Amino acid sequence: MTDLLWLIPFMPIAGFTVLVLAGSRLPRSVTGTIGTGTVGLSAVVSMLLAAGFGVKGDGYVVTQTLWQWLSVGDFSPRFSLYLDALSLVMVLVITCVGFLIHLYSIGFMKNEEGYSRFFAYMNLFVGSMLVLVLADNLVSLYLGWEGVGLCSYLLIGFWYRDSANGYAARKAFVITRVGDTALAVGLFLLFTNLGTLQIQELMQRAQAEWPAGSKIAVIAAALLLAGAIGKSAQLPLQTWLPDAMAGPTPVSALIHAATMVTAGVYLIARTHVLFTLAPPVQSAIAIIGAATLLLAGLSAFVQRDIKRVLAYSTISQIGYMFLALGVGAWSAALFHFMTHAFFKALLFLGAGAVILAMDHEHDIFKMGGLRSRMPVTFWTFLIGVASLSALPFVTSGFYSKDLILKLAWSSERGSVWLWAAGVAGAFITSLYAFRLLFVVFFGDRLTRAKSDPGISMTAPLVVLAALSVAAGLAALPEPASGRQAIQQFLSGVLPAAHIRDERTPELFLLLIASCASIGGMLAAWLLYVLFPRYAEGLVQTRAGRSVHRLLFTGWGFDRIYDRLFAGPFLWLTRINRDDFIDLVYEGAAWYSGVFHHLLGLTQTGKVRWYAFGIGLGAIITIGIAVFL
Amino acid sequence: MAPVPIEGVLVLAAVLFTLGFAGVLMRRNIIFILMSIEIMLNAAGLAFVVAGSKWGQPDGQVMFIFILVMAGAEVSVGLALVLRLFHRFRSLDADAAGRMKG
Amino acid sequence: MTVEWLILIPLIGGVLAWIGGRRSSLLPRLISVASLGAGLAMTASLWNASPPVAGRTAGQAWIAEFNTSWIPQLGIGFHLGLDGLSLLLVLLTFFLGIVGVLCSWNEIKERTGFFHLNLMLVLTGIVGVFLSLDLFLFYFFWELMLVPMYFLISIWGHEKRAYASVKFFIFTQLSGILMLLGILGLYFIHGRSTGIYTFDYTQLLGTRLTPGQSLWLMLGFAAAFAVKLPAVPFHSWLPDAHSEAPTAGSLILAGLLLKTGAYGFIRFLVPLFPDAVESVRLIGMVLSAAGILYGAALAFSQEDLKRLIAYTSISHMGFVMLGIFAWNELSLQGAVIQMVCHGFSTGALFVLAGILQARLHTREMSAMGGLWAVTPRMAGMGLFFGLASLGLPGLGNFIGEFLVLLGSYRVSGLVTAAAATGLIASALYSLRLMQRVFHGPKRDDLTMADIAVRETTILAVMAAVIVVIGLYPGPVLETSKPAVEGLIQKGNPSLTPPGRGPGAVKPGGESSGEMLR
Amino acid sequence: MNTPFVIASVVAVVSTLMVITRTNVVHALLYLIVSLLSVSLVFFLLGAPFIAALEIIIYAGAIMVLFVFVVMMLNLGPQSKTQERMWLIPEVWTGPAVLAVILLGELVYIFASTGGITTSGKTVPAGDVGFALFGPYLLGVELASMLLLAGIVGAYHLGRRGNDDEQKEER
Repeated sequence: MTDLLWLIPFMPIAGFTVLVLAGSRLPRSVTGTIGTGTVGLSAVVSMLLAAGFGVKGDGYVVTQTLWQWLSVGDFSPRFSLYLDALSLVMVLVITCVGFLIHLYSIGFMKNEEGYSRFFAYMNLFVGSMLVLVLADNLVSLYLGWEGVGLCSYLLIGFWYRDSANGYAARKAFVITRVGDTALAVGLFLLFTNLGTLQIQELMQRAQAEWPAGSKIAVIAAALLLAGAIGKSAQLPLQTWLPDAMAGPTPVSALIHAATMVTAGVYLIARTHVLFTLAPPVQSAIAIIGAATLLLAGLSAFVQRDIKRVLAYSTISQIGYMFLALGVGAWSAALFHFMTHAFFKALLFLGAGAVILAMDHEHDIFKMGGLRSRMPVTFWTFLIGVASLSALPFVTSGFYSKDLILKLAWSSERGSVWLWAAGVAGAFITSLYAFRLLFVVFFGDRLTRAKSDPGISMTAPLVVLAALSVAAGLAALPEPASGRQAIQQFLSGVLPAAHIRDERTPELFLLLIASCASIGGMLAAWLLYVLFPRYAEGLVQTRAGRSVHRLLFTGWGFDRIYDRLFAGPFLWLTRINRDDFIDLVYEGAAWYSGVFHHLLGLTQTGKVRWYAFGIGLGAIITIGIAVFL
Repeated sequence: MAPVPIEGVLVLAAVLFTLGFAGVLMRRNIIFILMSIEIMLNAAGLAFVVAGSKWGQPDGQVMFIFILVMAGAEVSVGLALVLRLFHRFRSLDADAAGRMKG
Repeated sequence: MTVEWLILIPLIGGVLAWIGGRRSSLLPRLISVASLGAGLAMTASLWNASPPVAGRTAGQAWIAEFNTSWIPQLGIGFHLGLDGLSLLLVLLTFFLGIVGVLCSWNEIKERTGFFHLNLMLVLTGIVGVFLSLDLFLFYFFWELMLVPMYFLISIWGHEKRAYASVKFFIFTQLSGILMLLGILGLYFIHGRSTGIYTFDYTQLLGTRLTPGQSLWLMLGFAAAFAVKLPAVPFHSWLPDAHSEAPTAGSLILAGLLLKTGAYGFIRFLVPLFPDAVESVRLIGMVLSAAGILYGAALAFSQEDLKRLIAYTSISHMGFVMLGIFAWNELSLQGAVIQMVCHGFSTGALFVLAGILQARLHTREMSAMGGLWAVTPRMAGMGLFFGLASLGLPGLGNFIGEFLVLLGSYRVSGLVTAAAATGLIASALYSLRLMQRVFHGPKRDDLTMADIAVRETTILAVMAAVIVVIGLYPGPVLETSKPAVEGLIQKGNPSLTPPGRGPGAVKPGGESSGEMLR
Repeated sequence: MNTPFVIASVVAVVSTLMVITRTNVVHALLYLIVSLLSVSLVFFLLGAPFIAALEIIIYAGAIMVLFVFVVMMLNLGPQSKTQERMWLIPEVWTGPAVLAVILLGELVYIFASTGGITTSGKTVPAGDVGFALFGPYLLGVELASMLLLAGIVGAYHLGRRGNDDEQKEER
């Protein structure tokens, strides 16, 4: 049964090829079933394989070698799939959430043209993401890595008619490509120094040959981190994610919330040995995580476009995962990835339903009181928001975020400041989450809105809502080790976080975290339901307006990058369009022309002029002969 | 009579040669140019003869004879061309036939 | 027996096509396709007839060899040799030749006979360059390539064809002469030191040269090859020649002529002058990295579609040159793969550009845009080949670039990092190409037929090849493996016989401690 | 110093100078003849009587007469005097004059440095010249004859009136 592993990535890619070759000729219903079916099948197969793992997770691994990709000298990577506990979690989330989103997009894209093209790209995306997650060497990981980057480009620019979407797609691809190049250079460095790119072998050799904190390890880890930052839209390469909302909503749900943006988290988790060998880089991860979660959270608080709020929220939540990775709580990061995938996908799909109902209206302040018009969407959106803001005990978000905060405090590499940043982030998260909820679903109904969308769209919402609550069960403490089920499951692959000293005030941390999330909810209630005028007033003040503009533009990173990189590059290339080196050769040609003209003038046709020339020549030669 | 000093004759030849050369450059009338060329040829011949007389060998004079022959042929053809030129351009201006230029 | 037929077939085909041209404009096309097909079939038969790698000892390096004397007094022999590397390139030549003939099926209307004669002569020259093992014969074919290509551009080209063809001719001719000086210098030095005056490659390999001689002769050869493989300072003939040439012309220019320069570097330059190359290795790598970035930056800002594709091939060939100067097995195999895949991807892009120009009568991208709705199949193909040229993993170009960078990292980390930023730049220009030509607002004033069956099959075959090389490059690597190993043996200064010039410099592997090492 | 030589050379120089500066062609021709005669005297003084005679017969006699014929045929005479004067304005001849003076300076500088050698004073009879002509220089004589033949044919062909392209010209 384990040799069915190759089916998981193969099915979506097969779906892609079928849809690309025959897509436009198939009726819509068939395209939809093919697109969704393939992902569903991989979901089923991955669940079957998951059964084999059981809960014990004692380093059980399924590998399958497909074929020898390359063999040149000592570099001979194989196409082989490597499924262990970590990849299983990723595969399960990707395929299940992917399946639900495909189901949703059958309804969402019903009356859009380019239907088969959409499903083809979505299948290609799921396929490349699965290749990325199941890769057993860094080169095929890189193949999946670029594949998902490509699909995000294709899907963001799906409505290619509007060139703004094209610009957003190119911006996303180029910025992630910056990270990918750093990752590629990291790969070269690793191969040249350690002789292999097989992940497991690489880790053992790194551990054996590189002392902790050696310069080469730090550089390698830094390059891998740069790759992860590019793909997971962390500081400083996060400007592309808010613009990536130009794509259809299911795309944002699948790619820019659940799966692709967490590829960076997976990469760091997969190569955690390298990061433990480079402590400065690991603390850098934590700091980046903390900074990103604060900045993105604040920016999310002032956005007007429903999808941009969620985009900034994604950046902020991934900041939490990076924080967890930074403090060495590997499995906590994975746990938060799982819960985040569920509730963020739910929020995006809910937003998609709302947008569809308001016929493509994105501005939340033009919506209101949808509570009564769209009950199912409202309730599922409420669960999503609750889970996002980690309402205590009832939502899965709480368990994963609390675990991260606890470990941020108690872990060896953690510190009080990181914990404080986390808690502040939690407060802001619930603030903007509930603001979104109240503005969109409460208040007086401003405009007309259609009712709940069809079953194919509401079903995934309900399932995701259930999942974002049920996922909390994974946090049930294991009777034997007292550690949480998810941690136990992943213990085979990811080492447990080293706790600094035993006496962490468990209860105190729990209390503070829940106060933060409930406090955020209440504040949002106050600002946006009881005294909406007050919030407006606050923004009008001069200081308020400048802060608002700073936050709204995502801390002005776009403007900085335009002036620093995009502007000069465009200006330079436009000026140099005709290639100044060409001018050198044009100049040579021009000078020979001038020289030819001057020579031409000396031939005047007058006999006496020529005699004069002869005489002059005679004089000069005699002069030289006689005097020199 | 005293033997003739070589450089005296050579200087004479040089003077005659330069005068002929100046004549070629100065005058625009083709006849004058041809005449100046004759002067230059004669000066060259003089130099040959004086060289020959220094060693008492006839070679200098043989060379002079060749120069004479060449001068004769050259003048005959030259003047025939001058006639044609005159018919063609109606004037003896050397610069009139300046078509081949640039 | 068969190797010299690889050269005779296109030659005879060309002449027949020319004669056929008088009778009907269709006949030359058929003759050309037939002869090129025959050539392709013969090379393919040589390929699977070639003994498996294990069976072949290092000595008997050539898959097929043909050697007769041509001008014995001067020591010039008609010596042809086919090994793994040249076999791949000859296959590429015949394939792109057929594609060239097919895609100019209805583009070239007048004087088709003469057109096909020139086309076949260029192909003969190229095949000759890839096969010849006698420096004089190599120079003969090097010049043979030049004149027919000049005619192709200047007669059937577009607006500025005269300017472009003359510029192309001067650039290549001038550098060709410098190479001739190099060849003759080598000839005489070898003759003086060993007494036998010969142009034969295998004998000239071992000539003992002082560092000064070796450097100057190497620069002579390098001039010709650097111009043909457009290394940056000498590249400015390429954009003009490409944008003004007819589709078949620019296809062969980009697909094959650039490869002759790279082939020259691999076969002749490095093995003949290992020490000189060792001393300029870093400069060469820096130059190629500059070439990658400069080519890409220029490609980004072009408005003319064909000029844009031309600059992209400068950037891609920069990778090949980087691989050559790094001179280890990884980078060389990468360079071979990059050459083959660049031939396909850029060739296909030029076919597309030709199709667009035939339909829109312009190459300006401002006149295009929104073509995805109008011609979905062509747009799909354009997307595929655009992605191939930006080095998307899973396609052949990525394998080439990845191996080159992997190999060159051993020599110097910094240069490789700089060259790697070329990946970002390639993304920039490919996506801009996609945006300006295929995406963008709907153009209802543009009604164009989608690409015909003939063009779709050509492009589909090329796409298939790129995907196969991307996912399973095994067979290609196996063929070029023995040839590359043999060349590395010859080209590596430290391994050459002792007593060669000053103390052998450490081989490329352990160069000075780079910060990144 | 050899007085007859000095007189002859002074006469030669002055007459050549007059040849260049005259505006009337015929006067210039006559001065040229005087110059040739004085040079033939110098030849005589140098002990080359045969050459002196040849100079007078061929050079002064034949070539100059040819000139006179052409001048008469083109009846240049007096009326072209104004045109000549117009062509001989100072700014025309200053350049060549300067050039000639420089050339003269260089030549004189060269010849002056030969230092006091004198001619052998021995006259070379015409017989020796004859022997030399038909001895070692036989080839030269043959070539000279061919040259003359070419000269004759050329002159005849070019000088013929009634040449077809001239007809075209006039019609």
